[in-house]
Amino acid sequence: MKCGVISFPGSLDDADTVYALSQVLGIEAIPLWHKDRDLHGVDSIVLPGGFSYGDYLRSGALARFAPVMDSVVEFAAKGGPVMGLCNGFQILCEAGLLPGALVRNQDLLYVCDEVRLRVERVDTPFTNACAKGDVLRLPIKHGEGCYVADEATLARLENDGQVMVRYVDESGEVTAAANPNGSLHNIAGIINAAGNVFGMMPHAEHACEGLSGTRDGSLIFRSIERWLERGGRT
Amino acid sequence: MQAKVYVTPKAGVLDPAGKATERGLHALGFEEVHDVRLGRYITMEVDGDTADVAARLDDMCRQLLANGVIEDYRFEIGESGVE
Amino acid sequence: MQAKVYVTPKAGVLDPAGKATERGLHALGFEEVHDVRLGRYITMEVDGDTADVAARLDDMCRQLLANGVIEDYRFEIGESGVE
Amino acid sequence: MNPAGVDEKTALEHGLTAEEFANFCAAIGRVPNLVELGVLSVMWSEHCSYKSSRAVLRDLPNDGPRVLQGPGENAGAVSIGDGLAAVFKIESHNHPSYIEPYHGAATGVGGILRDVFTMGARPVANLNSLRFGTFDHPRTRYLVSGVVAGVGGYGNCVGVPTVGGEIYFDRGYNENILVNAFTLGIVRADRIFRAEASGVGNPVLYVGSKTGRDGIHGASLLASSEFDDQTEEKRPTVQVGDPFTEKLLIEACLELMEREAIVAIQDMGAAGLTSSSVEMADRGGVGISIDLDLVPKREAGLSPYEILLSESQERMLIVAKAGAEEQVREVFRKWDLDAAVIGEVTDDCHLRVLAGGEEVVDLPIAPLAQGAPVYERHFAQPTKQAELQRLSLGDIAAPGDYNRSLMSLLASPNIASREWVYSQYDHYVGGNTVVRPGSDAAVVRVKGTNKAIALSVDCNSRYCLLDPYVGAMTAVVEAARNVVCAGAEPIGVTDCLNFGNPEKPEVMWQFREAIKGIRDACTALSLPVVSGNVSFYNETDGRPIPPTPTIAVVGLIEDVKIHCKQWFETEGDLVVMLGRTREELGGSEYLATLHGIVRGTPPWIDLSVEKSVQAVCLAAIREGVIASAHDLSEGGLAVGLAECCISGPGEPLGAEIELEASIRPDAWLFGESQSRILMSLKSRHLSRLREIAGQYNTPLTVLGAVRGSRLRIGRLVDVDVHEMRSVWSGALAKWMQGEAP
Ligand SMILES: Nc1ncnc2c1ncn2[C@@H]1O[C@H](COP(=O)(O)OP(=O)(O)O)[C@@H](O)[C@H]1O
Ligand SMILES: [Mg+2]
Repeated sequence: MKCGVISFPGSLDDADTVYALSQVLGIEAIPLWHKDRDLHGVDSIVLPGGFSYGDYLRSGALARFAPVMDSVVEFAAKGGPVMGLCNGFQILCEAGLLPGALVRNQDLLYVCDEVRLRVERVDTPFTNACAKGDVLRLPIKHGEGCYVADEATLARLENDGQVMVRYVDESGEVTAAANPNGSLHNIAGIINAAGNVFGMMPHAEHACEGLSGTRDGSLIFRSIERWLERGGRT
Repeated sequence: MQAKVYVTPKAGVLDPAGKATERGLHALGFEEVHDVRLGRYITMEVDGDTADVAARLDDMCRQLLANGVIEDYRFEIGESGVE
Repeated sequence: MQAKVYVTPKAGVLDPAGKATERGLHALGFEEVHDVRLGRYITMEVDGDTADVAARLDDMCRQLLANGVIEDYRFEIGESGVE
Repeated sequence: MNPAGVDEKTALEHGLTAEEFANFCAAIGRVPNLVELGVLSVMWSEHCSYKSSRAVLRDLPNDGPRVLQGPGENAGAVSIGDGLAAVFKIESHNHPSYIEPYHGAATGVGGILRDVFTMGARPVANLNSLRFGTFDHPRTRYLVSGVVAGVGGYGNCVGVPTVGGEIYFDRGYNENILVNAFTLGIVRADRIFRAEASGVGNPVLYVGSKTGRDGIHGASLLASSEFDDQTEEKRPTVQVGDPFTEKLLIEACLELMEREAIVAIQDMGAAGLTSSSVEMADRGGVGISIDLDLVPKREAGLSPYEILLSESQERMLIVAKAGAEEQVREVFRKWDLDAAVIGEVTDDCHLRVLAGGEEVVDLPIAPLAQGAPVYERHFAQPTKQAELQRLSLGDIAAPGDYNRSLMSLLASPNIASREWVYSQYDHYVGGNTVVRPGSDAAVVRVKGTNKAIALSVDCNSRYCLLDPYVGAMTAVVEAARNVVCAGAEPIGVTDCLNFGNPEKPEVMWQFREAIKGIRDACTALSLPVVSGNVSFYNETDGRPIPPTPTIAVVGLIEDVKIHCKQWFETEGDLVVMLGRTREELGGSEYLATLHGIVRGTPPWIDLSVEKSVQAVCLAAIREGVIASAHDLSEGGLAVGLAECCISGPGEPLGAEIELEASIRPDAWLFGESQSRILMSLKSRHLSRLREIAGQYNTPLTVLGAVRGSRLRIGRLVDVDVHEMRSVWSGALAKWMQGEAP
């Protein structure tokens, strides 16, 4: 696996993602620069968290115009696995690679915490190392993580099983109390119809080394690795 | 020319910021307010004449200033320096 | 009644959001724009008649909707349902 | 050279005294013009010159085997081995935060970050120390939410984790809140950059944001004069922070530092371009000449006076090697930032400033910098001090219901869980956070090594009000104890001294007593004070704040795996206490919250006992004989036990504790005797812990065991741990919603 990690101006978790991949999981990680269209032959791409361009207008709004994004769109169109975490998720939505949008948290407060996530689908490049219904522990840290979409889109996401992870309580139940930001249907992450573009608010890269507890994030990266080894099959 | 762009949450799309603002106003004793919606108000100077400025602004809104998935927009163009 | 509130950064006060947006527009080829300022546009329904609604709105702006230290505000009051 | 000299009246309006003005005129042999007066007034302001504190600060110990950089630079530095240094400093942004809580706090964080990365260190952790008025004051909630949002808004966006801090509420801050921000960075010891200009002819470069009218006479003058009803007029000068630009500035500066292009670098903080150029020239014993026409500006029509005094954020001044200009430009272009040559280093030891081809400033550096006045301010113990310390416990009725007393303490703003605050701060970014906020000290791993840094910031200003000497000592030893409880050896201190008007003898007395306390505690614990900040004039309408010498301690953990948290781990573990509980209730949270009494003498500290207690705890953690360690502070033993039961991430645990009724029960439960640490451990390790304690002849008491789901203390306390947790963890949010929990 040769994973590209994009740095936009204002990306913050890019170095941490490269570190988690290369130093913790032993996966080759290639830093990609926003001004550079060349993807340097990577077979998977991560859009990391942070505040690209300050996220001043709308989170992710400006990053999608970076030169590298043309190549990402092309890469995704050819079926390459693309994952956006936090700000990366916001960018993928702004770029139209994923439906819906992420808006201010319900209580308008930034939230940094550890959450429980229920894995809703495992036949994907990003979750095949998990079992359906697994409850993962991952950190979140965002001010605009409230997932919204119109009724039709929501219905489609639910019917076509595009909801990948949901905020749940310890016992794996979807509850209002377990929802940290007001996301509709407790949605924490979704996948596109083609099944190769995935975005979620929680930070897998900060849950690989297990410094402050959970290692569940490594399951996500291992899934991509496995999927690639199997020649793009789960 | 001076341009004013109004970006507002689409009807039917959840507007947490508006809801929170409404709660805040009620908490301060302004019970008479409802349907509070929070949008953006963007002002700028644009070189060019009205006709093509309008076309350009429409592009700016569609490409960047508004997110069509959740937001509507409209704009006004006037002489610079006029309120 | 329907109220529209316009909150804008005070002249001279740094507006990082406006700055970033202007840069973005230039990058997209809209070089003709400058002095981009980013403000808020708040719409709401308010019960009461024009006179006291105006007074109440002024309170709301000073107490919550605008930050008097770095922002200016103004508002319009009209009949509900009229754009 | 514009000759129009100013008169004394203008000088007074600039905050100078007639005497100061006369002295300066004598020193330069003429009367300065208006622009020069602006330069002088900020350089001689309390904020920049430390004129009231410098003489006293000399007493602080700032040397030691690990010290690489003591006070005098942008930040201090201590060695952590492996050829690495920890660079850190704490700074206040009190008045700006009171005027505009969000941006005041945000720019405070931005400023301290620049102090650290200007030395070549990558910022890896932030702390924040906050003081507000009580919740019955109309502005408190507005100020708290604004400040916390601002600290988070800047730190989260700039990508530095906020891993700890403190927040307290006291009437004494109703109209003068405190916002102190701390940053720690890591740098190769042989790559520390300094702000010492040298090399006549070397170019002076301006990098970062453009200059606007922000904060003219802001921080420098705001922080140098009391608040009054005129304050409103100063409002428009408050700066707005741009953390996105700061993030780019950090990356650009650190990248440039990898090359051999920089001679000296300094951030433009208070008094912006003026203080940075004067201080850099002064340190290097050279002159600097700059041309204001070359300064990148945000708006047209800025006067030389405004450009020189602007406090626009996210700007740095660099003295580069001649010929390296293009290298600098290239790096900053990569990060989409301005970089402009605005002048050069000269040999005449003058500050020369050109504007529109005219020389608007020509002043010798020395009188501006070292020449600044140094005052030995008068001091006198407040007449009410003795009365304040009088406390007869006999008149204080013991509580009828200790369960209720404990519960109301757990719900009190000063003891309740701080989660409402720190959940608004990113504590993961950087990927080094080992112990997140919520334990005695935060622990941050040092990348590329096995080591970790432990951090804590502390000050009990109630103690300081009752006895500034003991209170300041307590701040030092508690911060150190917190760090030790995490398994770290304390290696350095930075202090933020927040006081009232130093021209008042009572305030100066408090200040001198506090310095003595810090000096004695640091000397006893062999802790160097390598950096710090003084904030005077924290008063409103003549009322000084409680003296608040905030102390941050940095500790070193050799093996990141060997650290400790404050909460109980396992059912069945023994609960023991290091140290001794005396009948001390003076200045306690218990007296304040449940009896409305703020008086008496704060708990006494025997520094040699404190030293032993810390040594025992550290040895025990390193040998792996204990499972948890929690320092006892506000709320005493009962609150400490409760926190051990409920502050962990998992299910809360109960405990069965025997009551030792040698002293009055409320003093035993809620008294705040110093030098005490609560520990839990496997019973099989007890004998070893006894040995260690014996070596340092430190008292060790077995209090009971971790058991069940209730906290039981003798026959006095018996409460359900889930009940305790819900009250304790929800209280601050409730206070913020305006409901008393
Ligand atoms: N303003 C703050 N920002 C971040 N963390 C905070 C803040 N205030 C308190 N905390 C965290 O909450 C915990 C409890 O704080 P405190 O009661 O001061 O601990 P102690 O009494 O042991 O010094 C600590 O982990 C501290 O770092
Ligand atoms: Mg404390």
